[in-house]
Amino acid sequence: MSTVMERAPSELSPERAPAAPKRSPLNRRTILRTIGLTVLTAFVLTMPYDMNWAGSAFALDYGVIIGMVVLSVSVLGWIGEFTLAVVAQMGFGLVVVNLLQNAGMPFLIIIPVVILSSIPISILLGVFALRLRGVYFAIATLAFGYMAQKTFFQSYLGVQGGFGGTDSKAISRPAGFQGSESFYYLLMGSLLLMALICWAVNKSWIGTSLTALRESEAAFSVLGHSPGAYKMFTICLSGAIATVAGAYFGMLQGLVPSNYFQPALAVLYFGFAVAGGMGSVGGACVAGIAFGAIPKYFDSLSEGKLVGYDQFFIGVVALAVVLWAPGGFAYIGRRIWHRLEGSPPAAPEVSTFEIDVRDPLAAAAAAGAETPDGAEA
Amino acid sequence: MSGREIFSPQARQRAARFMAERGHAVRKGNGGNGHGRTLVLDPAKLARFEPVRHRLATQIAEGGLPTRRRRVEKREILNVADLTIHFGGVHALDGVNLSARTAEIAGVIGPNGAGKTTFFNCLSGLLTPDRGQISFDGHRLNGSPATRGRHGLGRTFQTPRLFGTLSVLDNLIFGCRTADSARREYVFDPGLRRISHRERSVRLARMVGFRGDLAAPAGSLPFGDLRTVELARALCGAPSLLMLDEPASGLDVGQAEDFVGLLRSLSDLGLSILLIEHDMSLVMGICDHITVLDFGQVIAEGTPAEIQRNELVIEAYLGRAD
Amino acid sequence: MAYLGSRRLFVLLTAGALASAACGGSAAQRAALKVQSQNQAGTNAAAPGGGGYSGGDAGASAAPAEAGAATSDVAGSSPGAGASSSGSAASPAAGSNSAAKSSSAAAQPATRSAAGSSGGSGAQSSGAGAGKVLPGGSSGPTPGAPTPGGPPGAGSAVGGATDVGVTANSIKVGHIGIYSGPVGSFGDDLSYAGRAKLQEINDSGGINGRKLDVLVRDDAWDGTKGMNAARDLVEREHIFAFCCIMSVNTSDPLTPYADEHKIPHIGADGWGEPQYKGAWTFPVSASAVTEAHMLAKYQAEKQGAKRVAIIYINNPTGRAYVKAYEEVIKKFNGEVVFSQPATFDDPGTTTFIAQARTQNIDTISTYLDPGIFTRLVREAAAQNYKPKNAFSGAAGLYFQVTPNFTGPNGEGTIAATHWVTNDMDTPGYRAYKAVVEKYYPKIDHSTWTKGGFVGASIFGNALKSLGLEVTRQRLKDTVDTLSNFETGLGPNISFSPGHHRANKTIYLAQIQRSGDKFEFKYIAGPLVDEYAETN
Amino acid sequence: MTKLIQTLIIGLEYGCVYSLIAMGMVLVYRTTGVLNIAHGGIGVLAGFIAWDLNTLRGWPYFPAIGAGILVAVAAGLLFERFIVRRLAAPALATVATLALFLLLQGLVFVVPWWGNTWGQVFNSPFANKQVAIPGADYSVSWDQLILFGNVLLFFAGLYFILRRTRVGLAMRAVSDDPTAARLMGIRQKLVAPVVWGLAFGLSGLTTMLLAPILLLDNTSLTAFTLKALTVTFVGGLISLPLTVLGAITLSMLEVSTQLYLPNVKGLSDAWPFLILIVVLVARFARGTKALEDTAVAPA
Repeated sequence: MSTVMERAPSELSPERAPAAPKRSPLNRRTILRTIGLTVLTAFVLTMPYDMNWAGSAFALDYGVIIGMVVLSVSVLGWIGEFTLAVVAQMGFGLVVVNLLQNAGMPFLIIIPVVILSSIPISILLGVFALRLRGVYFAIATLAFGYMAQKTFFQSYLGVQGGFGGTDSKAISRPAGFQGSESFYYLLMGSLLLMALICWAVNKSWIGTSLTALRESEAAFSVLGHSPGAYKMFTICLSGAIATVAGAYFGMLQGLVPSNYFQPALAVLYFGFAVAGGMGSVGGACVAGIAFGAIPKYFDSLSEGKLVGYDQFFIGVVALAVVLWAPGGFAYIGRRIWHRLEGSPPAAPEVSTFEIDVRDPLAAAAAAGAETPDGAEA
Repeated sequence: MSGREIFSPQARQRAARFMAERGHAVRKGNGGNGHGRTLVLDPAKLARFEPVRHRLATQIAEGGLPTRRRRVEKREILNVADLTIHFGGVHALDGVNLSARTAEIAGVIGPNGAGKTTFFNCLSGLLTPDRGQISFDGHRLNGSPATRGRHGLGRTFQTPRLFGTLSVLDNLIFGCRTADSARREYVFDPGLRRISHRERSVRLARMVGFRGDLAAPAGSLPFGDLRTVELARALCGAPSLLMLDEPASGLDVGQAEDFVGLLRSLSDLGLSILLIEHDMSLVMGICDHITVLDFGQVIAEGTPAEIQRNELVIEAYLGRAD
Repeated sequence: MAYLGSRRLFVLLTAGALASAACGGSAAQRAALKVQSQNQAGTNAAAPGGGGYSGGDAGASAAPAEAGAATSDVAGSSPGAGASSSGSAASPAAGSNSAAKSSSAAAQPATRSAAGSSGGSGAQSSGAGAGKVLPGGSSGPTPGAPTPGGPPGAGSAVGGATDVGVTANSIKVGHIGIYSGPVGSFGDDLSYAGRAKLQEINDSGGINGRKLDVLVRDDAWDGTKGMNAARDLVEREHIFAFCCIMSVNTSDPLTPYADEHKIPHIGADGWGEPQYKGAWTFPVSASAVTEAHMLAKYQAEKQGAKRVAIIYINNPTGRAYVKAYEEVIKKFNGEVVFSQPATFDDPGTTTFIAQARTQNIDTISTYLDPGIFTRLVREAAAQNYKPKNAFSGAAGLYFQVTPNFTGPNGEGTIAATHWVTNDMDTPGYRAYKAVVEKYYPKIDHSTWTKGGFVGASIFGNALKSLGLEVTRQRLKDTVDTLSNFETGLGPNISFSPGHHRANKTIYLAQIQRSGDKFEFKYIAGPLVDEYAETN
Repeated sequence: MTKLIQTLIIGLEYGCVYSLIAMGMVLVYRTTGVLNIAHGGIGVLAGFIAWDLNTLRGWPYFPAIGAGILVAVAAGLLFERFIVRRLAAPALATVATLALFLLLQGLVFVVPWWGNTWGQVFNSPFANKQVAIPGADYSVSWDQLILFGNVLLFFAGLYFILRRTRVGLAMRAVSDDPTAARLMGIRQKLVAPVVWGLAFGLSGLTTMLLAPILLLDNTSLTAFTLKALTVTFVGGLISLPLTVLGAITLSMLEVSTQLYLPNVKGLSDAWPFLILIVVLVARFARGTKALEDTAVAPA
């Protein structure tokens, strides 16, 4: 555990390192950032213990995994799509882990294999993404997820024995991470690594290209950039994250009934991603952890009495986000930070959430910008 | 007829008058929908571009345009034969033939709904024609829009499609990346290949007459600037054939004049330009060769003078005007 | 853009940290929460007498120990400080004998986390007192000081923290019930009988002076959730044992987990076969396999069933049910013509019935919950279809809600149960009913309520027989050698090491008209499963 | 032969359920560009209110379901007025419907006297009445006939509204070309409330029709909704007749697989995906690159 504690700050720091020019070493911004970084690091490291009053660290483990799933959904926002197949991809990750563990593979081999194994399915979904957009793509992924759950998980493989059973061997956690607390550090480390990769990708020219692709696919392609390649890359990235999340989910739970992988759950995770801010890395992590862990803590606090409330409250939060902060937690967080820092407000907020190509308002604005015909008469 | 001269004064006046009307309309239309608002920028960011701007100012302030004259060969670069596409029952294009040559400006005109933009979309690969061959630069043109873009088919759109959240500079650099990754030479200025993306972008932006802030998000530009930036972006991609879809609409008088001059000189430097316009007056001034489309069919082609005398064309236009 | 993204994460997490620090630091708040939830648990009870069972009582005495634990978990190595701070925080709020305990804890930590390692020797504290306020630190480490005003019959505890989850005056017991999810509307009853018995044990003086502190969780009939809850109970709440979990989906995966952690689970539902493979799990009800055997035999012999169709919930137990039914019906020259899995979101009952009709089925057997079963019956009624021998099914059907749901269409349905049926009205059943309805008057008495009751009874008896030296190993050993435990509800229960199939008895009940209502009526039993495996 | 007729009847029955749901979603999508994910959730709300009134408060059956449907319509109007209208883009409104869906599905647990409910019996007055199908050894309950009748009625009614009424004309104009419709002065304010009220009401009605046949619960309608959503693809989320066709095709395929090939496990659940692939290939073969791509739409 101590090694993890030493490692975690260094994982954090590249993401936190301020890229803006520093004028004076001790201005308000630097101080705030140092304090924030310290508090955040301390919080991330002690989170299982901070929350012990409310429930076991298990809830947090669960939240971090949901954070990964939501990150996977959110990443797809970069190409302006949303997927309902993440849950199916999770399921495949779980199956792969089960197979590999039965074959006696160690953890360090399992995870890379899981990542590789996600690629064929991502490519299958990617083929749809090349042909379909927005809602249509979502429906395609929905149909895929539905088939995966019903046909693959339930009927053939009977993942963990169908409905909550024990037909096949339970998935075990990697050696050294048996406890919920220690497993948390593995999960949090993985999530931070994923977030870091996503953040770096988004900051690189790939991210710029994806923004351009989202803004105008036609212009993007006539400029000689292949939208397909970028879409495929993003879908593979998203799929790999979801699949690894599924693998961890299997390790966390040991036994997972196949009815867990129902597409309706993907709708829920999409809701989380929206609340976090579609396309945002940090927002997705926070939303995932919060919406994943809070209901679990709530379960233990209410001792099984106030069940089913979580969905209602997530619905309320999502509605509030859509109405007042379409950018999600990411946008709210940015606003708060700017106020704290005292820096000028950011450029006019453009919602990163654009799933639909059919946008009458935008079209009307564009049409209004053109002159009516007949001027040449 | 007016092939090598730069724009007759009469044509220029005509264009300017027309543009004035148009520009007026644009300003009126723009009032409500948020274009043209000013953007507060981070002074630190602006400062970063300061040296570049300075350099540019010295280079572009005097000439404004690259003035070198080179002897360019004229050859056929694009040949379209029997291009046909239909949507449902509507024949948007019906057996269209067209050819374009290097260092010339070819115009495609026609009333609204004549199939001009569809024609461009077929050329750039956004639509797959039902029938027809397109040969470009010596080989058959097929494949995705991206492949065609890398082959040197640049274009702009009727409604400018900039990457709104990216800065103007990033938009342009995007074009430059195409040119480099496809290893393309700049027909109109081979020297551009040797300078950095950023500098190249800035130079081309100034060349097309963009005087605004390069760090501003492209979505915040006024409409006229959208056009010029889009043109610059297309040029950054080092096209050998540049397709412009109603490039002059929405420009004000001065911009239109500069623009017309720019096209003329680009073409003189060897760039092949294909131009869509639905009004004849502008096209007549700058085009070397004009094709007239109506209801997806070519009803006339020839030099501007020939087109002006063509009965079918007059009928198509006057019959429609109200 | 992405840089901003990282910053927003930053801010939100910071805010979260502050909020959680504020909450986590407040031990009193936790204690209050605890008491409150205990009180809620107790509201169902018609608290008898002044000193009788009341949730607030048990909660108050448990609260300081937990508060101390919560603090010392964070602090790590200074349990003394943790305990004393909790004492000061909790005693004014809880108003119980907590101060005495915490002062003793300063010398020898009586917290849950420390208790396991300290092995049970050392500091003792006062016995269970009900709502008695003692001045802080006055009683100190006096062992076994009897407290005035305790409930009648409550002995003073001498033994202290003998094992995980055991303190001088409480034993932490984990219970997982079905309070929500697809069978939630009737699943909550499954818990209540067992919980009533545990409350009754507390009310009649507890276990040799120790009260049972029952921690309740919900699994929504989902093994994943159930295991989450189980891990929370074991790893954070440090319970001593599980008692009477009547949710097969949790009991199944809990079995290997209990073995791994050496935690006794007394009174599992026993519906799923995997539960019989565990050394630490003691099922009291019969297996679905036994039900299938007996149903098949009965239907073949008495009803002449030859062509059977089975619809089942697609879990291992469901599949085992199909297999077991098939094995026995074959012995009587019958066959299972086809079987079809059902899930909650897509039961597929319509096509099942259509197929049953075309295949000329005479008997439909089911392994379903009352919900899907009702759909099945209603679909059949809509298609004007009823097999010759009507429907039959596993103990999952034996609820009074089933005839209420199905109405006249379900008439003739045979359900298996592992205990005497409600209409048999034996003295044992009346005694059971009296205890349960004292706390939960409106309960729907089913197979599982009786199973839970029996499980809780065995648990209580075994614990009592341990004396003060309550350890998991001793509890396991005691139950392992339990012989002929009188349940009063039909079969008697005997365990032996490695042989936990204690109940192989099936009663059959049929939905019959009684007046304008439909009820399950006894038709056969006790039938002892001669086909059952002997493990 | 008997089996075939049975298959057809069952297929038609489920096809009706799918088409009723799918039509509601297509209606909203083609007129507002919003994918109404909340379709199932609204039904849950309306259904439980009607059940509450009927069972717990002793209202007669028809006033109770009428009240349920009215609540659904009102919810639609309120949702349009206070949420959809405030959101700039249909994409955001789609997300709002998602939020509404979560909220409504959770609501069943929040209302204490509905609490922890999976299924409730909610009988119609026509319970236990059947009509025998001649020659099929099969009968159909009145509830199923009513469901079928409602599908026909709704389909015809929608056709009439779209073809013959002013609002319908406006709806069509908006769906064909929202930009043009706006420029031509057709007021979205007129069309949108009608559409949302209609769609939510339809969702409520669907639940009322389904509840007597199945049970009233908060998950199975969602499951149906997700499945129905996959068939909207057949009509490209635009065409109502094609959607109905897709719905009936899907249910027929599912039912016949289950009845004729019961041992091919999982095939019946793979149909939505297989149909999707067929539709895609068909569209691709016709040369349309993307189902909807305004970027390349002809000028």
